[in-house]
Amino acid sequence: MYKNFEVIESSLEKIKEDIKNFYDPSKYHFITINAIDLGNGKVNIKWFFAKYEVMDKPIAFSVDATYEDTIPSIVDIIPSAWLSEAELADLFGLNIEGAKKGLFLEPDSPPAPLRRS
Amino acid sequence: MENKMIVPFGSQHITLLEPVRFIFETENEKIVNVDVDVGYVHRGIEKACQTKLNYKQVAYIIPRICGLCAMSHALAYITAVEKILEFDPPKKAKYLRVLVHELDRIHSHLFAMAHVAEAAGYENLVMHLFRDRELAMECLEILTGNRVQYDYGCIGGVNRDLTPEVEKILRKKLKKLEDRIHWFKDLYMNDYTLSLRWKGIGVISKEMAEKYNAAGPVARASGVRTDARAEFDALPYRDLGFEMIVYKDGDIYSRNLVRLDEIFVSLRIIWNILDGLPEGNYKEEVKGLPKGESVCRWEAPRGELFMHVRGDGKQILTRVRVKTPTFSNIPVLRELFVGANYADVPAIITSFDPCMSCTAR
Amino acid sequence: MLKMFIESLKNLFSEPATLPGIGTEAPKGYRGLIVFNKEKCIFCTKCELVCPVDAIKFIYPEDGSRNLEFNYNPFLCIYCGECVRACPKDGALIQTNIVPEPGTQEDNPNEKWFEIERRAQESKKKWQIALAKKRQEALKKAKKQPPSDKKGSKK
Amino acid sequence: MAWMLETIAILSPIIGGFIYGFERVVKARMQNRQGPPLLQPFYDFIKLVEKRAIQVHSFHSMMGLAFFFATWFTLAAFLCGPNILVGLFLHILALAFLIIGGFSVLSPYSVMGSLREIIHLMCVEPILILVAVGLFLVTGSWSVRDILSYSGLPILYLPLVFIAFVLIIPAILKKSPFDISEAHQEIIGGPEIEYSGFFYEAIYTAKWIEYVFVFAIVFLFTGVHWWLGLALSLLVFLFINALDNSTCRANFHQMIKFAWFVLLPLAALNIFVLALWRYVI
Repeated sequence: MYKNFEVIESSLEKIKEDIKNFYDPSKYHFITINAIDLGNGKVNIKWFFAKYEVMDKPIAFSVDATYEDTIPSIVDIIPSAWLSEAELADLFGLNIEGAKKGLFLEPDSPPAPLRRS
Repeated sequence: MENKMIVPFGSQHITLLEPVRFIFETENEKIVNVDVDVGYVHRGIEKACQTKLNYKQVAYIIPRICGLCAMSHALAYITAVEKILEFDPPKKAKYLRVLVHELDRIHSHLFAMAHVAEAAGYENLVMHLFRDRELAMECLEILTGNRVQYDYGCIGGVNRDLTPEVEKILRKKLKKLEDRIHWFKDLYMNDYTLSLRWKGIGVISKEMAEKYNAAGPVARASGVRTDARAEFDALPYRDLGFEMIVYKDGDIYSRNLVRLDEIFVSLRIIWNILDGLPEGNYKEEVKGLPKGESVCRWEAPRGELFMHVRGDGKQILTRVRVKTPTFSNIPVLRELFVGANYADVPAIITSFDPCMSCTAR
Repeated sequence: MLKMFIESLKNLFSEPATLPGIGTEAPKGYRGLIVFNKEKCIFCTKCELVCPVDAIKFIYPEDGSRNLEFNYNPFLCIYCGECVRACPKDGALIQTNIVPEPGTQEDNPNEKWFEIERRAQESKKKWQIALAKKRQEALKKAKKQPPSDKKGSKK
Repeated sequence: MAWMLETIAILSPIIGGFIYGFERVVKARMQNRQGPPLLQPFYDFIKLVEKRAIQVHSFHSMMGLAFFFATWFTLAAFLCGPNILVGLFLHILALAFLIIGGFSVLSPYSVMGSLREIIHLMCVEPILILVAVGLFLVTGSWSVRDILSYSGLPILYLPLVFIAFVLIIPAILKKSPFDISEAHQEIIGGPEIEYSGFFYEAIYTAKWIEYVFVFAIVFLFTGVHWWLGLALSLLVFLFINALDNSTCRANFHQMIKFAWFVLLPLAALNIFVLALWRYVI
C-alpha cells in the first residue's frame, strides 16, 4: 500500500504526543499535513516528515478520523504548521484547533471542495 | 493607533508577480505586525485531478500549476505515479529528465535573481539577467518544443529524444550562458550598492530556518543542509556531480549567491549529461492502474516540492496533493517581516521567490 | 557598480540586443498548431479520449456510419501533443510549428465551441442508438445467411 | 541671446519633454535595448489627455495642477528673475504643493511618499543653496543673466560644489540610487500615485521641467562659455544615466547620511576656502 514512505499509525488522542516525542527540529524537516477522503465521512490524515541531508524514506504519521472529530493542532510543536492546517480546514472542512478559515477560499466559493459526498 | 500606519502590500503590487496580500502595521517604516492572505489564485487543480482526469492526463495538467517550475511539478507527479506502478524508467529517460529539470532551474533562478534586482531598483541588472535567461529558454524551446510548458516527461519516460543537432545548439548556447554567469558572479561579488542594499537585510538564522521549516535556497542560504536532490532517490544526481550549495549568512545577498552558485552546479550537471548520455530507449510502455500510495520529494527551483498520490486501482486517482516550496516558506516569511524595514519588504519577498499560483493551486 | 557603469557606457555605443518590431520565428520542433488530415484518419477517437482539456470533439453522423466530423479548438488546446502520440495512424494528426493566432472577440470562440460540445454530446447518443440499430439489422441479416458466408465476409 | 532665457522658460515643458525622451533612449541603449522613440513622452502625453481622470478630491487634484504651474513659474523666476535664490525657494514651494497633495489623501503609499519627499527636500535644498552661494562668490551676482555673462569658468573655482551638485541630481530627478520618494517597487510612485488622467499629466510634465531646471544649473557652472556648458550638460547627463543604470536604490537613511555627511561638508569646504581666498586674503 505505502510504496516509498514509512507510516507510523497513531490515533487522534496520541498523535500530538507522538509527534512531540518524535520531532527534533535540527534533525527532521516537517513537510506538510495531508488528508485523504476515504468516503463515508471518513478521512485519513498524514503528517509528513523527512530527514535532513540523508537519503532516507519520508516518515508519515497516519490517523483515521471522521469529519466530526476535532483534530489537535501541532502549531505549538511545529510553528510552521499553521498554513497546512489552515489549508486542510478550508479545503476539507476539518475541525482543526485554532485553524483560521478563509485563507485559501473566498467567502463565495463552495465549502470544503475536496470532500467527496 | 498612535503612530501606526497600516500599509497594505498586495494583492496587486508592482513587485509582486502574483497575488498575495500582506497587511503591515508600520511605525516609522518599521513593521510591527503582519497579516497574510495567500489564497487569491485557488483554481482547484487538485480537485480536477481527483475527479475529472485520468492519471495519464494529470501529467499534463499538473505542470499548469506554475509556469516557472512546470518541469518540477510534472516530473514529481510522474515519479510518484511510477513509484506506485513500481516502474523504473529507462536510464536515458532519467538523464534527459535531469537535463530539462536543470535547465528549468537555471532559467527560474535567473528569473528570481532578476526580480530581487528589480525590487532593489537596479534596472540594468534586471535587463541583463532577463536577456541571458533567454538563452536558457531558447535551449528549452529547442529541446522540448515550448518555452514555458515543456510537457517533456510522461509516465514511462520522456516524450522526445535528444537529437545530435539539438545537442550541438545546446552546447553552443550553454557555453555562452556559462560565460555570462561568470560575469554575473563577478558583478554580484563586487558591486558596492548591492551589498549596501542586501547584506544583513532579512536575515534568517539557522535556528529560525529549522524552526519554521524553510525549504530550498532560502534554507540553504541560512546554513541548513537540505536539498531534495540529495535526500530522495528519484534521479541519478549522485553520478552527475551534484553538490549542495550552502551559505551561512542567511540574508538576501547570500540567497542570491546560493542561486547563482546553483546555476553553476546545474551547468556542470548538464555538461556531464551531454557528454555521457547513455544509450537506450527514452520511453517505455507502462501498463496497469495505480493502486497504493506514494510520495515524491522533488527539489524544484524554489525548494522542496512534495507530491502525495493515492490511487485505488481506478483510472482516476483518489488523491493528488501538491505541497509547493513557497507553501513551506510562507511561515518563515511572515516571521521575518516583524521588525523589518518597510523599504526592504519588496527585496525580502522577492528574495524568497514566491510563487503564489503554486501555493494556492 | 563600476563594472556595470563601464558596461553601461559600452552598451551605449554597441548594437542593442532587441530589435524593433520583429518577432522571432518558431524553431523546428516547436509544438504549435495541430493539423488534422481527414484522408488518413480512421476515426478511432483516441485523440478525443486522451486530450486532457477536451479540445478535440468529434461530431457523429446520424446514420451510424464512421464518417465523423473532427472539431478542434486551438484556444483550449494546451499543445501537449498527447493526441499526436496517441494517434495510431501516421500523418492523421500532425503537430506543426505554426504559432497559433490569439482569439479575438470577432471570432467568438467560446460560444462556437460550446455549441460544438453540445452537438457532439447529442450526436454521440443518437449515433450510438443508430449504431445499435444497424448492428441489430446486421445481426438479423447474418442469421438469415449461412454461417460460412459470414466468416468469409469478415475476412 | 536677449530673449533666450525667456524663451527657454516658456518652452520648458517641450524642451524637458525632449530631454526626457532622449533620456529614455539613452537609458535603453545603456541597457542594451532598442528603447522607445524620441517623441514617446509626447505620445504618452496625448494618450493621457484622452484618459478619464479620477479625482480623489478636488483639493488633491488642485495640488497636482499647482505643482505643475509652480514648477514652471519656479523655472521662469530662476532664469529670468533677478535672484536665483528666489528660484530655489520657489522650488521648495513647488515641491511643497506635491507634498501637501500627497498628504491630503488617505492612501498609505501617497503619505509615505510625501514623507520621503520631505527627506528629499532636506537633502537637496541645502546643496542647491550652496551652489547659489558659490556662484555668487565667484561671479558676484545673484542673477542668471550676470552669471552667464561672467567671463571666467566658475567650475574651476567650485569643483567640489559641482561634484556635490552632480551627485545630488539623482535625488532631484528621482533616479537611482536616490529615487526613494518615487520608489516604484516599494511605494509605487509615492505622492503621485493617486493622480490620474489630466492631473497626472500635470505631475508628469512638471517632472520634465525639473530636467530643464537641473541642466540650467549645470549650465551656469561654465559662465559665458555656452559651448562648454552644452558639453558639460551632456557629460553630466550621460554620467547621471550611467549612474542610474549601475546602482540600486539606497534607503533613506543612506541617502541622508550621504547628503549630509559627505556632500554638504564637501560643498561647504569648497565655499569656505573660496570665501577665505576672496575676502580675507
